[in-house]
Amino acid sequence: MRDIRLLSEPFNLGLLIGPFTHAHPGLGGVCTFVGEVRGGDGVELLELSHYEPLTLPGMEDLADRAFARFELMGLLMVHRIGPMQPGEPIVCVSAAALHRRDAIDAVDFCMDHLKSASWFWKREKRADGWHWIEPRDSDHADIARWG
Amino acid sequence: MRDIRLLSEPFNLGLLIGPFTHAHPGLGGVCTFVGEVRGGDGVELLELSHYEPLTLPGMEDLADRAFARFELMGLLMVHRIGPMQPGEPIVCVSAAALHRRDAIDAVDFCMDHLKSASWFWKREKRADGWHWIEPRDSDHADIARWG
Amino acid sequence: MAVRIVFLGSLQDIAGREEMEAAAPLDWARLLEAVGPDCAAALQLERVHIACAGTVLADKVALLAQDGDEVALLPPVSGG
Amino acid sequence: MAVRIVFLGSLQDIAGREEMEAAAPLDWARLLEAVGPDCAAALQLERVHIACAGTVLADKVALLAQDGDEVALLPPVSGG
Repeated sequence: MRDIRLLSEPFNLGLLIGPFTHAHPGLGGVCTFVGEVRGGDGVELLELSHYEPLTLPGMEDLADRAFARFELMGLLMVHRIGPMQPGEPIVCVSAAALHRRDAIDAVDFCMDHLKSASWFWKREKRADGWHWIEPRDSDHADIARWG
Repeated sequence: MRDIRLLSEPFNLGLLIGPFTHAHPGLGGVCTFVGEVRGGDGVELLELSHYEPLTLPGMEDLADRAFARFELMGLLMVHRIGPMQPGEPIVCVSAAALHRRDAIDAVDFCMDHLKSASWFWKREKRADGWHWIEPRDSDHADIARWG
Repeated sequence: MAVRIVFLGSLQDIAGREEMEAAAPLDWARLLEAVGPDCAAALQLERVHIACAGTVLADKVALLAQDGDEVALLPPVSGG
Repeated sequence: MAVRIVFLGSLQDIAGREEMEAAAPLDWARLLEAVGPDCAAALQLERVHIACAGTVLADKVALLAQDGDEVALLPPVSGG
């Protein structure tokens, strides 16, 4: 199963991951990462913008590379766009495989590329207004691991 | 939240992971790995035995090491014991953290240690009877990554 | 017809708008002129990319947009 | 009282039982004698460990189990 989506509304994780897991009888393991909008440091709202002609095609290309690089039975990659409240899920990547190493590494690979090499732009609203967010140095170091 | 358990009955993943995720407001991400009993290669039944005085204390010690090594907000580690059918979950590790790298690496670390350095013994029943399973070479290579 | 220029992310703030039109054909020099000095300075940065007609250019200086093309100005990304 | 010896995993098949009792004190030589030749051979393998009274021994040859202790014979593990 391959399920790559951009969503402009909050999503129910159980409704995504339950059917995804059940779609792969005989699997050895499923690894899932869910990223949420962090609160607590003054963020009132987060907004993710994208560029329609590039963003979803870029995610499909990332999925192609994950399937080529790891032995996967399935891959789910869902990313929110638009305005989001702290605590809302912003991204979910789930990989099903016969062996755990492939499932975990595929999630790690996709998350690193969604974070700093996909066509999203993130800004946070704080008391003093909107601030554009750029990847941290550690994000660049993370993606460099994949060569 | 720290939730380390041995379970002798099948578990409902949503009932484990939902409350775990909600227990950490302000988190950045949650990584979850679920391992299932593989079917398809003639396995009729799988049985996991443990040694009471060592197994759960060993998992608690593993959790201590994960908390010491990674910046975690919470860790869930649930392992089945007893007889299991193909398709049933056998293990679930979930880690909540401010940053995805910690969450993903903690799950990876715990899974490697549960697989080949915790006090479980696994045997599979096939048409010709029971067979004890030992870790694969790749499992030893996986755990060696953590030094 | 013309070329549509789309500003993404922080370039919207720098340019003070989300999009504009420019006469075709549009090359790199004319783009820099069209978007104004602040945005032109940002476009010179290595980590700012340009897409033309849905394709990210390997060499943005080689831009040559035709009538009806959309040119997207892409600052450093941040997802997940 | 005595020492209880518990066989885990594949050692149950080799020993043909899940547990047995032996006289205390029980040291390494007496353990090898008590469990029979097949199991004794398996215990010599480096990846087979021994726990005494709930603690895994760093050096299994130094085993010295007292009255009431439980000695567990631990073959290579496999979880998850």
